[in-house]
Amino acid sequence: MMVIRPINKSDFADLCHLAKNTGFGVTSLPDNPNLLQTKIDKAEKAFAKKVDAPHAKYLFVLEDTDTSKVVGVCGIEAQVGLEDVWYNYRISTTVNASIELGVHNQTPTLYLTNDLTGCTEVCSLFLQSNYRKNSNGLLLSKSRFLFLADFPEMFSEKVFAEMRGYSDEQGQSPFWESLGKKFFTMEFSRADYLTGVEGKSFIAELMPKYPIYLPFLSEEAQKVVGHVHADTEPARAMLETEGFNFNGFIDIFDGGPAIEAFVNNIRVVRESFKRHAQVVKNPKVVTGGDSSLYLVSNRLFSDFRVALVPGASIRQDTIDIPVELAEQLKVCSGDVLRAVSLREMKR
Amino acid sequence: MMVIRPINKSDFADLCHLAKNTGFGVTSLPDNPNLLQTKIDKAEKAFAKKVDAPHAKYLFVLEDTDTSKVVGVCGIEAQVGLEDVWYNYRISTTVNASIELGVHNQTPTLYLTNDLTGCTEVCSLFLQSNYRKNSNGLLLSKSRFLFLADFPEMFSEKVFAEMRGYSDEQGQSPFWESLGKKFFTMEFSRADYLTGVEGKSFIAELMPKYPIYLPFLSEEAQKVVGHVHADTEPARAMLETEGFNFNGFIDIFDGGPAIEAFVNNIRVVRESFKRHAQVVKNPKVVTGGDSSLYLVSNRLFSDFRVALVPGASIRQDTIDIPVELAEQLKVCSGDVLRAVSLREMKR
Amino acid sequence: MLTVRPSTFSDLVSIEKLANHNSAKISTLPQQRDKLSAKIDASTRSFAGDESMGGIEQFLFILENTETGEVLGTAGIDRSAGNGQPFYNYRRDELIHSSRQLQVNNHIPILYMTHELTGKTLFCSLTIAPEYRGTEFFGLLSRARLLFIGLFKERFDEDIIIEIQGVSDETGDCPFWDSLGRHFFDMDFATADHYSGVKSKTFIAELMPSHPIYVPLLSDAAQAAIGKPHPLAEQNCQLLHREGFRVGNHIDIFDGGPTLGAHVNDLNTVKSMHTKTVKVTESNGGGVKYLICNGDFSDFKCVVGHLTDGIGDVIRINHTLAKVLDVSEKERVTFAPL
Amino acid sequence: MLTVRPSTFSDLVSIEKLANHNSAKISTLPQQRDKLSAKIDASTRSFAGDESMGGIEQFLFILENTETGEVLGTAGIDRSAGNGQPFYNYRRDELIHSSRQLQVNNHIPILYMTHELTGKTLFCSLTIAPEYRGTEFFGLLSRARLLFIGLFKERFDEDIIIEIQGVSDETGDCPFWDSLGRHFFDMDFATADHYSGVKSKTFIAELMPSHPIYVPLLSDAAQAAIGKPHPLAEQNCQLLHREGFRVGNHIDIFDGGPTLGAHVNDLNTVKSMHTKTVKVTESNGGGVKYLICNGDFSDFKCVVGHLTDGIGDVIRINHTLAKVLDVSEKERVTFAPL
Repeated sequence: MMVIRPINKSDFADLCHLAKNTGFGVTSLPDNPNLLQTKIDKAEKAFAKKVDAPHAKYLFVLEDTDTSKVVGVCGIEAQVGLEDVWYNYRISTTVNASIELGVHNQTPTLYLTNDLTGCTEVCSLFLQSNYRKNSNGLLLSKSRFLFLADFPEMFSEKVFAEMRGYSDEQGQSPFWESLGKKFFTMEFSRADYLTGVEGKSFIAELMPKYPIYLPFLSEEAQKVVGHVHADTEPARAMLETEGFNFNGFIDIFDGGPAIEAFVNNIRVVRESFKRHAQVVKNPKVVTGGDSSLYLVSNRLFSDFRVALVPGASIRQDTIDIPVELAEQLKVCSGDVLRAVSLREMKR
Repeated sequence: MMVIRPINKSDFADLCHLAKNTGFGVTSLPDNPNLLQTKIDKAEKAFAKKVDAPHAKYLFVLEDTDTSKVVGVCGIEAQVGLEDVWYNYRISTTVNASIELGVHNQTPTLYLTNDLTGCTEVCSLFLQSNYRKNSNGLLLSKSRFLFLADFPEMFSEKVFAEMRGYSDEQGQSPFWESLGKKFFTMEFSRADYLTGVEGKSFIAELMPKYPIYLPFLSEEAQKVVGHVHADTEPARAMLETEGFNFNGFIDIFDGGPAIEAFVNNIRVVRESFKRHAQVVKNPKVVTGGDSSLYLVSNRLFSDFRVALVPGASIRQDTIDIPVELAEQLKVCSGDVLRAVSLREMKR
Repeated sequence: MLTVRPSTFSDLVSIEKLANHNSAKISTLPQQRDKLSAKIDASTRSFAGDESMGGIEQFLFILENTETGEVLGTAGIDRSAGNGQPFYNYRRDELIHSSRQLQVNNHIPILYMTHELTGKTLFCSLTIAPEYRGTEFFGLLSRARLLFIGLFKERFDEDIIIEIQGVSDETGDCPFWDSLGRHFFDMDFATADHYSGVKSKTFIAELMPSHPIYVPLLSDAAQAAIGKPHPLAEQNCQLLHREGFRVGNHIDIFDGGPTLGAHVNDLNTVKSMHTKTVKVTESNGGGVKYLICNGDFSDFKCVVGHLTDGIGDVIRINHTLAKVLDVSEKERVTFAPL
Repeated sequence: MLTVRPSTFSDLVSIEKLANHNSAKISTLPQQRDKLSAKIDASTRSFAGDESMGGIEQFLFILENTETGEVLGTAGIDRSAGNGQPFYNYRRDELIHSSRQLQVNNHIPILYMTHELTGKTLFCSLTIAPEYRGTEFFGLLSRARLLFIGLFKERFDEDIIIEIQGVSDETGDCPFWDSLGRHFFDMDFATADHYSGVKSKTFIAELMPSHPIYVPLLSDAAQAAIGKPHPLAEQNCQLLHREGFRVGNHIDIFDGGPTLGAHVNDLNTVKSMHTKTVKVTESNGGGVKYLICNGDFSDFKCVVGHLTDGIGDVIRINHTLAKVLDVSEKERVTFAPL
């Protein structure tokens, strides 16, 4: 059985194992045991409400309860940029026009901004490759939106996700080659690693502060602004169906998009409903495929759990929860659950 | 009977009369007969499709058919900033932080941008004061959204409205006094007038181009950024109920907000529906107040008409249109109308 | 004899011919008749001391063969760079992007738009017939202006600047322009340069990017062209450098060419010029070559001639020289070593 | 006798006392013992010619009463402004916002962050006991550095700069800071200034606004303070101006005070200094007052003494002077008019 729950100390070894396999695309999950330990500690404090809500950095894991192994991880930062500084470029339009000369030019221009400061970030998503099936990915990613729906007062009203930007087969980012490299005089992978492990003051020190006119970048770099890495296309598509939009913010290193949504516009949040649990011994036999799956959360903050149930379990006033699942979800009959269909309903 | 229709040559005298009474808050309707004549000419060309769709500047009038007088006017610019340059400040956040010194400061920063270039503007709204009753204002303003709904291919997918910024009883704009005046060395009213009658190249020449840190402005100026003039509060509230949002763009002169919406998110557009006209001699007697009124458009481009009908006229498959109204709307039984409730429905 | 004197309207056709000669591309002399005519008009009024010029005098000198009446070159002085409008330059500066933590210390050159040279006295419009390039008359034409300024310092700014044409190839392609201005003007260098000569400068405010430019983002060729003179301008650069002009931090916003500058009192010609009383003699006199001019503002004349300078206040010049300079016995001439 | 010599660790307590005296507020001398100690260490290594200083030598001189052993003042030279980190200034520039159409022509002063003075030789850390302010020993202390640089030019940059404390009132409030830096640092001037002395400059990159500053948006008091020295620094300014230092376009990013600059060869002390061979005599000798120093790098000494300079290579000094300067017969001393 696959269950989402808060990370805890005992997950350290599993997390290290996962981090080894992320590659350098996932800055927030660096392959560095000390940092991972710190992340676990911070998450435990967050779930225990031992930090101020805006500073909380939550990490959830996906556990295969049959093997007791953690096979996936995902995170939420309550509000970014409160301790360090959160940077994005924002693509803006500069128009230069002269009626006298008959010239009217639009020049995309990148402004270094901290505009996402204080927003909630969903981040650190990683799923072990042999578990990338059976809706595990959707369960892992979307479970976070149930957490946002259950505890909106702990988060900003705007949430965003940074998507890994385009890089070629050799791992070269044309955006970095054309911009960041000229100011950082180091390889992308190193700069990317440093943002994960060092503070961000070096960005203030090294990054160009004046606006950048996009035509000064190479054509390859101009092309990939706001584009995601091929591997990230499905994640972007998924978030967009949930209501996320690209609004001009890109990563300062690789030009990848930050896509954003107001929490109450996210489909999972908007369509989710509360219903009482009905613990059952013999659940109705499931027919139909994945498309009728529902996410169900137990609405507990520190003991948060999410799992999938078949659509047939959703009754008029209750949700059927098999005994074994009830134990994993830590719920009894009569507890109020939050549920939502895993995928957008066809209309 | 109150009917919305395209402006035409014969409205010149009425328009001049209206323009005399707008005051200096409505830049786009200057009290200048030559300019008004030009605006009428342009609008006639637009409705006749004699200009490229993006360059069209539509003007609609509200006519009291009982007196044959034009008592209100409103406009749509298909795409702004294609000939001249469209300027806004965008409020951005600059974070300056030093962990070493324990400092973490957010500084609102104004960037001069042309980001609304290419968007559709609703503008030039003015209603004669003795007609500010009986939902005439809502009819005048919202009729434009039916035009957008009927002819989306003629407009941008994003539409915005610039709202007059705050000024005090003496007509002084604290934002202007603290910023624009220092660079233009003229009074607000003159600069405001000039943008209406001269080209905008003088803005490129005189306006500061580097970002402005908001704390450099006077406290009064900082306070009014994004605030509207008291007289404009109702208009803002109306647009917000229609789905418009403030997204950080303000007027470079008075700091008033530009509020924006995607066309397909505007309530009038989203909730409007098409139904056949049924011309009737004796319409059902109306009960209930204004709240049950519906906007009805005839869906004709060059002969566009909008009027109000009582909710009781909306039938399952048809809309009852009294004979007199049918004549004004230029519709016969069987023609397809677009209708939407004038106000948001309570849920 | 080759003489430098104020231009007149009767020179218009000759100047036009010069201006349209191929080699004039490196000059700031306008090529259109109406613009040239306006320039001569402004010059005529400036030499006449017309008060309505109000501090934006524009002087245009020509080099004439007094025997044939042929016009062989032009040289101009704008009292006030920009002629009442902003005078645009990029100013080269450098920011150090440094991180102790990462041991990175990058010097990032940056170009800032500036108007700080506006109002300084500008040397401009230098053109010479190709066969006289490389002769002493090139020096005569260029340096006559320094004698003029040295004589009438109170009428000019104490800082003199001169823009040197930047790098471009035979086809007129300009690497600095192609990497910078072109993105915003959407036209080639020649067209923009043309507009710059004939239009008011409003279009620069409208079209030039207003934010600082990071040099490392420009093309390699553009970076290499920053502050570099066009090969055809090198001789002039050499002369100016010898004269005391120095390369500063300002470059042309279109082609990246350097702007040279000097304090008027630091210029060799100004430092070494002397004014003495004329004694007209028959003999050719021998001596060495000097730049010699009369002290007349409106009828300024300057030539290359032989002199023997001594300790006294009197200097001998022969009849021919006196005639060309339009000076008589007991009048004064000013001279500086060639 | 009052002598200028390199600082040593044994001066630490005395210097600390000076640094913490009220009037030292206008100096860039650090007030914390560990920072002072580090500064003396750097100075000791610099005077010793320690190669590991690698071009960022920092020299600290003290003014000592050799009879009482009392330390009366300090004066420093940083070989390289910024000491290996970026050296921050605002550079004053001006843009002309001009519209012919509207007949508007506004000169808008702007401040650009710049590091272009980084690496120039910086005079710093000047402090003197209050009772010696206004005496010839103030000149001795300040100008001894010029003799030192004049003697060892190859070890310094050819441009010398010096930052003059800007305007602040008795309570330490600084109008330029209050209108600019304060918004971003969220602390008063004294605190920021303190951090500037004791922390690495990373925090400036982190906290100072990076976009150009439009001067008309600053408070009137701040605008008035731009480039203006603190009243207590005026005497020093006067001396520096006499010496040949000139106000440039650079100001301090915190208090708006001016930065003076000069080419080393343009400084009066450097231009007027002579080096001659010593003849030690008994007599006091008469003559006029000179700054006199030995030619020793590591054991540099400089005093005010009487001399009679003549045409020959030999200069007479008396025993006392010779002893204080640590020179013997036939060795050489350098001197310049006081």
